[in-house]
Amino acid sequence: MPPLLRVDDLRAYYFGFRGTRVVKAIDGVSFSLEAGETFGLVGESGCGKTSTCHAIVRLLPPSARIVSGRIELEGEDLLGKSQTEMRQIRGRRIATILQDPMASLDPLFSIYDQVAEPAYYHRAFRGRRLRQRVKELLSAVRIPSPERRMKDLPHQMSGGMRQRIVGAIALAGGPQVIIADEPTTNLDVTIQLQYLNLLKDLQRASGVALIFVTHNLGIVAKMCDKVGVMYAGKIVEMQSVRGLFYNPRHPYTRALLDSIPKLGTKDPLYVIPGQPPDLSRLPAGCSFQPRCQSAMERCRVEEPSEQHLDDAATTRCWLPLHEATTRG
Amino acid sequence: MATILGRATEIGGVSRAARRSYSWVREIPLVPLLLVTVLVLAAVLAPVLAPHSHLDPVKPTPGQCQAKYGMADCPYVDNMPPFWFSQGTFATPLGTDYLGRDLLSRLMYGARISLVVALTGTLFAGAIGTLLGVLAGYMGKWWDQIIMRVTDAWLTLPSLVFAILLSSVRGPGVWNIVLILALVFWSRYSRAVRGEVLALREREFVRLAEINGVGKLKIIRRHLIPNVMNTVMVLFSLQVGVAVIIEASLSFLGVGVPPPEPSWGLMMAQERESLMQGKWWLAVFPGICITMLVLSANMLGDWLRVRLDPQLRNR
Amino acid sequence: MRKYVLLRGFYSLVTLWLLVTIIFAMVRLTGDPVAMKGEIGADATYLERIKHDWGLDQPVYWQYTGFIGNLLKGDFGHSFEKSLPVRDIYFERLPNSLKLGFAAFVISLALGVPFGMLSALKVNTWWDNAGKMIALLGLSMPGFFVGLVLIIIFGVQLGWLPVLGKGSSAFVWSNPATWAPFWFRDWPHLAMPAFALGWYFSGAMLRITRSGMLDVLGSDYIKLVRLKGVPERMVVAKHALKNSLIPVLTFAGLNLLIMVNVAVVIEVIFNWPGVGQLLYDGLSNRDFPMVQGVVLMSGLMIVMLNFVIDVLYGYVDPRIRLSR
Amino acid sequence: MTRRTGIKELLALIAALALVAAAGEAAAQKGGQTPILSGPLVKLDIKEAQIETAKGKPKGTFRIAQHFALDPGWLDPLEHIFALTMQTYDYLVHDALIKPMPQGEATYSLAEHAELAADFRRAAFRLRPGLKFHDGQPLSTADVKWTYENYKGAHAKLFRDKLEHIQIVDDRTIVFHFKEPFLEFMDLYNGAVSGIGWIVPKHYYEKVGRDGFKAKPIGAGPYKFVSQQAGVQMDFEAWEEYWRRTPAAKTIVVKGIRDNAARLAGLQTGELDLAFGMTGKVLPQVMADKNLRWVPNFTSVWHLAFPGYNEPDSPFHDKRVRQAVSLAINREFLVRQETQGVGKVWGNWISPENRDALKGDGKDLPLPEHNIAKAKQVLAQTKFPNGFEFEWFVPFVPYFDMGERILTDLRAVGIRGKLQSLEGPAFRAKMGQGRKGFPGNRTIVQNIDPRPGGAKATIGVYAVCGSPASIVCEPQIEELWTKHEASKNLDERDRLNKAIQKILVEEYYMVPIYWNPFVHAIGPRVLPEGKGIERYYDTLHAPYPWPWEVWEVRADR
Repeated sequence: MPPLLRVDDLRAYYFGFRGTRVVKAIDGVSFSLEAGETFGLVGESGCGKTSTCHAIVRLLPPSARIVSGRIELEGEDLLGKSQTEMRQIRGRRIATILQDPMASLDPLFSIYDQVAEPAYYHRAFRGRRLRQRVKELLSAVRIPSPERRMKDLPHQMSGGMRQRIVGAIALAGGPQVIIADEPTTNLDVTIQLQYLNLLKDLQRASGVALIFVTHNLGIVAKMCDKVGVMYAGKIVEMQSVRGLFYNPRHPYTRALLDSIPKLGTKDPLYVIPGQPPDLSRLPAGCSFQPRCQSAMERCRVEEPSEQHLDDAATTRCWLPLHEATTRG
Repeated sequence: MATILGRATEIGGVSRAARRSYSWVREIPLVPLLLVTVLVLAAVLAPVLAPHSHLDPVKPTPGQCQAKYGMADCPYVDNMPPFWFSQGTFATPLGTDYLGRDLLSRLMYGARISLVVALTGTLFAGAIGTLLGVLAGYMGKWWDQIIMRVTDAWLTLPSLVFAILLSSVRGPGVWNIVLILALVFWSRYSRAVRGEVLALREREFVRLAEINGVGKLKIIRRHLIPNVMNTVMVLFSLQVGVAVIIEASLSFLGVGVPPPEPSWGLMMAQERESLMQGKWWLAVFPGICITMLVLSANMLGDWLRVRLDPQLRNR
Repeated sequence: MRKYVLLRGFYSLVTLWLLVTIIFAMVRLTGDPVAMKGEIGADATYLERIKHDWGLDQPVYWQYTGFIGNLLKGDFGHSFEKSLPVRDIYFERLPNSLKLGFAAFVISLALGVPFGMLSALKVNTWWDNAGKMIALLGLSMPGFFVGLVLIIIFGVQLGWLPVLGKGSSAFVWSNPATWAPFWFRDWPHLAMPAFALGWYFSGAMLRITRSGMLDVLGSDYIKLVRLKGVPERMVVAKHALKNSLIPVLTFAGLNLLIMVNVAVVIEVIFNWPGVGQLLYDGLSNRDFPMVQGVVLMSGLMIVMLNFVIDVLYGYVDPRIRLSR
Repeated sequence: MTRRTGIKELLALIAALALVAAAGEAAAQKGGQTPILSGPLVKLDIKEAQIETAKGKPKGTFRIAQHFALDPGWLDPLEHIFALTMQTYDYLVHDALIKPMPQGEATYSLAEHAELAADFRRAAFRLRPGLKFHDGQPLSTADVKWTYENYKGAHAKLFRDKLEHIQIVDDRTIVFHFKEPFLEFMDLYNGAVSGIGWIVPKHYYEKVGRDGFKAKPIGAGPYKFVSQQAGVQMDFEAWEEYWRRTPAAKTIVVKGIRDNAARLAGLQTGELDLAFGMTGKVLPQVMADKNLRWVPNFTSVWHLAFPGYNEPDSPFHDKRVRQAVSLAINREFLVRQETQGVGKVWGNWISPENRDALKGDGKDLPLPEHNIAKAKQVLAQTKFPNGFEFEWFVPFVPYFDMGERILTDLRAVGIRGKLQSLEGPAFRAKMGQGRKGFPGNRTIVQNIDPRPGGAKATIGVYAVCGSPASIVCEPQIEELWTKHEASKNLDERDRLNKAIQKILVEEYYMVPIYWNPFVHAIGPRVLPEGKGIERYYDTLHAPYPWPWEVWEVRADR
C-alpha cells in the first residue's frame, strides 16, 4: 500500500532573466504523507515552502520548471499527467488554502458561486443539490445563516469569515489532501486560534490529510504530526513534532527554536546571524554554513547528504555523523 | 502587484538583495536604445554630419536645371527623389523638398527641435508637477484641496486643445512650445506624486524625522522628493513620447515651430500635397522619424516602468 | 457613504467651475475676436457694433457673471464666427462626433482588448511581443500621419474609400425619421477616420487590458480558482475576464469621451464635421463662446464620468473612499 | 482671357458715373420706361438683365469646396461683412436690385429700372413685375425699405446717416431721399459692395428672427436653402421660378474644406466639382490630371509691405534695404514654382483689374528686377552690409509655402527671418490694425487684396495715415491724397491717384511680386465637357464664378 502522497527528490528551478539566472527554489525535497496525517513545512520566508505547495499541484509560474523528482498520489505519478488530467486532481483530490483571505476570493462573484465551483466541476452537483451542498459546507465552517450569506460578495465579509469560506472551498471537492499555505498569517491572533481549531475539527471529521505550511513553530506544535524544516530549497530536517522540539538535529532547527520568545526569561532574543541565502548564488557546500555556528571545514566543501537517524528522523547535516565518529 | 518576474520571485522566494544584484544594464532593450542614440547623435552632431544647410537650398548643377526645368541656371531643384530612384543622387541621399533643401539635413536638424522641445518641456512639467504634488500630499488641508481641484480641472482639459489654445496666446516659437508642454502636462505628475506622498507620509522614516523636529522643507527635500523620483522618472519617460506627438501635431496645425526651422510635424504638414503626388518620401520620412522617436521613448518607458515601479503600469 | 457621494459631487462642481473659469480667462488672452471678424478696412462703427452685439464692450467681470448666469440657464451664448447659438451648433455636430467616436471606440476595443488578453495570457511569447508592438506603434504614430497614409492608399491610389466628410446622411434632431438610419449609412466615409482614431486608442486599450489581465492572472483569487481545478478556459473567460475588464471599461469610457469631443487632428484631416473641428475653428477664430461651450461640454462629460466611477469604486472598495 | 475683355466695360462705367449735365436727357431713358424722379438725372450705365427662356429642368448635383469654414452669417445680407466671400452665398439664396453680372459690373436684377437725381439726393428703383420669395410671398418695395432700415453690415452707418426718408410710391416703385448728396450711392448699393441691396423678406425675417434666419434663410435668389451643418456644409436646391432663368443644376452643395490636399483629393475622388485656390503644390497635380480642368482666374497682385518701416529703429526704414528685398526675390522662378508659370510678374501692387491702376507690365511701371549682386551691393551701403535678422515674415493665409519661398530668396542676401503661419482671422485682425498689428517694426507682410472699388479704395486702406489699417504713412502721399479727396475733377483725381501709386512702388513702400491666378479646379462632371468652362468666369471683379444659376453639371446617376 503506497502512502497517500509521496514526494521524492523534487527539484524545481526558476529560469529568470531570459534563462541567464537559475533560481533553485526546490532542490531535492522528499516527504510522504498518510491519510489523516498532518505534515508541517516550516522555514523562513523565501525558502521554497510555497513553491513546494505549488509544485505538488503543478501550478508553478511559467518561468519555473520541475526539473526532476517524483510526486505520487496513491501511487499515481502526478508529473506524468497532462494539465487536463491535473485539473481533475486539483480541488477534487488535492485542495489548497492560500495565505491571504482578503485576496483569495474573487471580488466579483458571490460566495455561493465560489464555494460551488469545485462541487460543480468535480462532483457534478447541479441545481438544488449544489445549493444544499454549499449550505452544508458553509455550516461546516460555521458561517452563521449560510442561506442568506451565500448571496453576499466577498467584500461584505470579515477576514476571519473569508478564510473560513476558503476552507469551505477546499472541502467542497471532497479532497484527500489539503495544502494549507500559511492560512492564518493574516488573521488576528484570536481568530487564528478559532480557525486552527476549525481546521482540526474538519480534518478529524473528514479524515483528510493536511500539509500545513507555516513559519510559526507554535502552530506547528499545535497542528502537526510530522514536521519538515526547509532551508534554501531543501528539507534540512524531518521528524516528528515531539522529536523536533525536544531533540532538534540540524543547527538551523535549533536556531529557529532558539529564536522563539520564551516566557519568563529576560534573555535577549536570539537572532539567526546573516541573511537568508540568495537562491541563485548558493554558497559551496552546505547552504546554511555561512550562518551556522557549528560549521566545520567539511561543511564548506561538501554538501551534506541526507542522514537517516534513529527514530525515523532525517537531517542534512554533517554534524550527527561527525558527532558519531568523534564519539565513536 | 507584480511583473512576471515579480511573481516568480514572490512564490519562489528570491530575496530582495538577490534581485538588486542583477545587472540591470543587460536588461535595457537594445533596439530603442540604439534608435534613441542614433537620433540624439544626429541631433547633436547635425552641424558636423549634415551634408547641407537645413535652411538654404542645395546649389544645383547646370545639368540638373536643364533636366528639370529646361533652364540653363536655376536657384534650386525641387523635389529630387532619394538616391535609389533613377534621378536621385548621393549628394542629397533622401532627396530635396519643395524648396530644394536637403531632406536628410532637415531631418537631422528636426531631431534637435523634437528632442529639445520634448525633453525640456517634459522636464519643466515634471518639476512643476512634482513640486505641487509633494506640497499637496505633504502639507494636506487647504494646500491639498486647492492644488488637487486645480489639477482635476486641468486634467479635464484635453491636452492638444489646451496646447492649441495656449499657442494662440503665446504665438509660435520653440520656447513657447516648451512652455506650453510644461503648462499642459504638470497635472499628470502632481496627481501621481501626491498619491505617492500620501503613502510616504505615513512611513516610519518620515514620522521619525517629524518627531525629531526636522523642518517641513527639509523633509520634503531630503525624504519626499528623492522617494518619489522613481514615479516621476517613469512618468517622464512615458510623457516624452506624448510631448513629441503634441509638438508635431501643433507644428502640423501650423501653430508650432515657425518655418523655415525644420520640425518633423511641420515638414509633414508642408509636404501633405506632395504625398498625394506620389512623392511619399517627403512626408513619410519625417513621419517615420516621429514614430521611431516616440516608439523608442515608449519602449524605454515601458522598460523603466517595469524596473522602477510596477504600480504605475496602468498609467 | 452618503457623505462621500456628496463630497465627490461637490468636488465635481468645483472642478467644473474651475474649468469654466480657466477657459473663460484663457480665451480672452488669445486675442480680439472683433478685429478678426471685421475685414481689413472695416470702419470703426461697424466694429463697435459687432463688439456691442457680442457683449465685449462690457467689463470683464460683468461678462463673466453673465456667462455663468447664462450657463446656469443652459445657455452657452452665441457663436461669434458662426452667428448661431452655440448650443444649436454643438448638438448639430454631436451626432457626427458620436458616430465617429463610437466607431473608433469599437475599433480600439476590438483591436485592444483581444490582443491585450492574448498578450497577457501568452506572456513573453511571440504573441505578446506582437501585441506590444501593435500597441506601441499605435501610440507612437501621430494621428495625422496615419490619416495621411490612409488617404493616400485607400482614397487616392486605390480609390476605395471617400476622403471627405461624413457622407450625405445626417442626424436631424427635429426629424426622428433620420435618427436611426444615420448610424447605419455612409460607413465607407467612416472607415478611415475611425481606424486612424481607433488605432491610437487601441494601443492604450491593449496596454491597459494586458496589464489588468496580468494583475488579475497573478492575483491570489485566480490562483485559488485554478487550485480548485476549474478548467483553464473558464478561469480566463469567467474570472479573469470579468475582473480585468473593470479598469479597461473605466478607461475606455474616458477614451470614448475624448474621441467624441476632441478628435481635433483626425477631424481636420478627414474634414469630419464633428465637435473637434468645431473647437478648432472656434480656437482659430477666437470664437470665445464656441470654445467655452465645447470645452465645457467635454469637461462636463468627463467630470460626470469620473464622478460615477468614483462613486462606484467607493461603493465597491471602501479604502478608495479614504485615499482620494 | 475672358476676364480681360470686361475691362473696357468697366471704363465705360466710370464714364457713366461722371456727372453728365444733361438736364433734358431724362426722357431719353430707353425701353419705354416712364421716369420716376422729376428734375435732371445722372446718366447711369446699368446693363440690362439677360433673361433666358427655360432650358429644361434643373439636373445634377454641383459640389463646391469653399477653402475655409462656412459661416451661417453669410446667409444673412443684413449683416454683410467687408469680404467678397459673402457674395457667393448672396448669389445663391438672395437677389439684389442691381449686381455684377457678366453683362456688366452693374446689371439690373430685381430692379428693372433705376434713376439717380443729378444732385445725388434722390435715387429711385422700379422692381420687376411679379417678383416672389421662395415661400411664394410677393417681393415688394416694402421689403426693400425694410432691408434698408434694418441693415447692420458693412457701411451701414453711412447709409443710415445719409438717409432722410424712404418713399414707397407703389409696390414696385421706391424712392430714397438723402439729407445730402450721396455720390457713391449707386456704387455702394450695388450687390458687389454691401449687403443692403440684397433684399430680405420682411415677413419671414420678423417671424423667425436673426438666428432663425441664419439657420434657414429665405430669399428671392435662384437657389432655395435646404439645410446646413454650421461651418461644414450648406445644401441648396434649384428654385425653378427664379425670374431670370431656371437654374441649371438641381442641387448645389457647398463644403468648407480648408486643406488644399483634401480639396484636391475630393476632386480626384469625384466628391467635389469645383475647388478654389488651387495654386502651389497642388497645381501641377491639377494640371496633370486628365479629368480635371482649371481656370487661371486672375485676381490681384502679391506684394510685400513693411509695417512700421517709418520708425527709425526699423531695419526697413532705409529705402535701400527695401530695394534689396525687392531685388533678392526671384520672381520668374517663384511664378514657375507657385503657379507653374501661369502668374505674371508685375510691377504694381494694385490689381490691374482696377480701372484706375497703373499697369505693372513695363508700360506704366517697370517690371521688377531680380539681381542678387545688385541687392548685395545696395545692402552694402546700408547699416547692414552683411544682411540682418528681422523678426517675422507674415504671409497671407494660407500661402505659407510661397512665403517660405520668398523667405528663402531673402536669405541669399543675408536677410533672415521666421515665418509666422497665422490663421486667416488672426491675419485679418493684424492687418486690420495696420502697423499697430505688427509691433516691433521688424516684420514683412506678404499680402494680396482683391478689393473692389478701384485703386483708390486699396490706397485708402493701406497707404493713408488716417486709415485704421494704414501701413504706409508719408507726408508726400498724404498731400496728394488730400487733394485727391477734395477734387471733383476726374482727370485730376486720376492723375493724383496714379502719382501715389508711382511713389508707393518707386520708394519700395510696397514691393509688388506677381499678378496672382486664383486658380479654380473643375471636375469632370461640370458641363460642357472639355473646353468651354471659361464662360462661367465672365463676371468682372469676382474671385468666384458668379452667378451660380448658369453652372451646368451632368445629371446624377
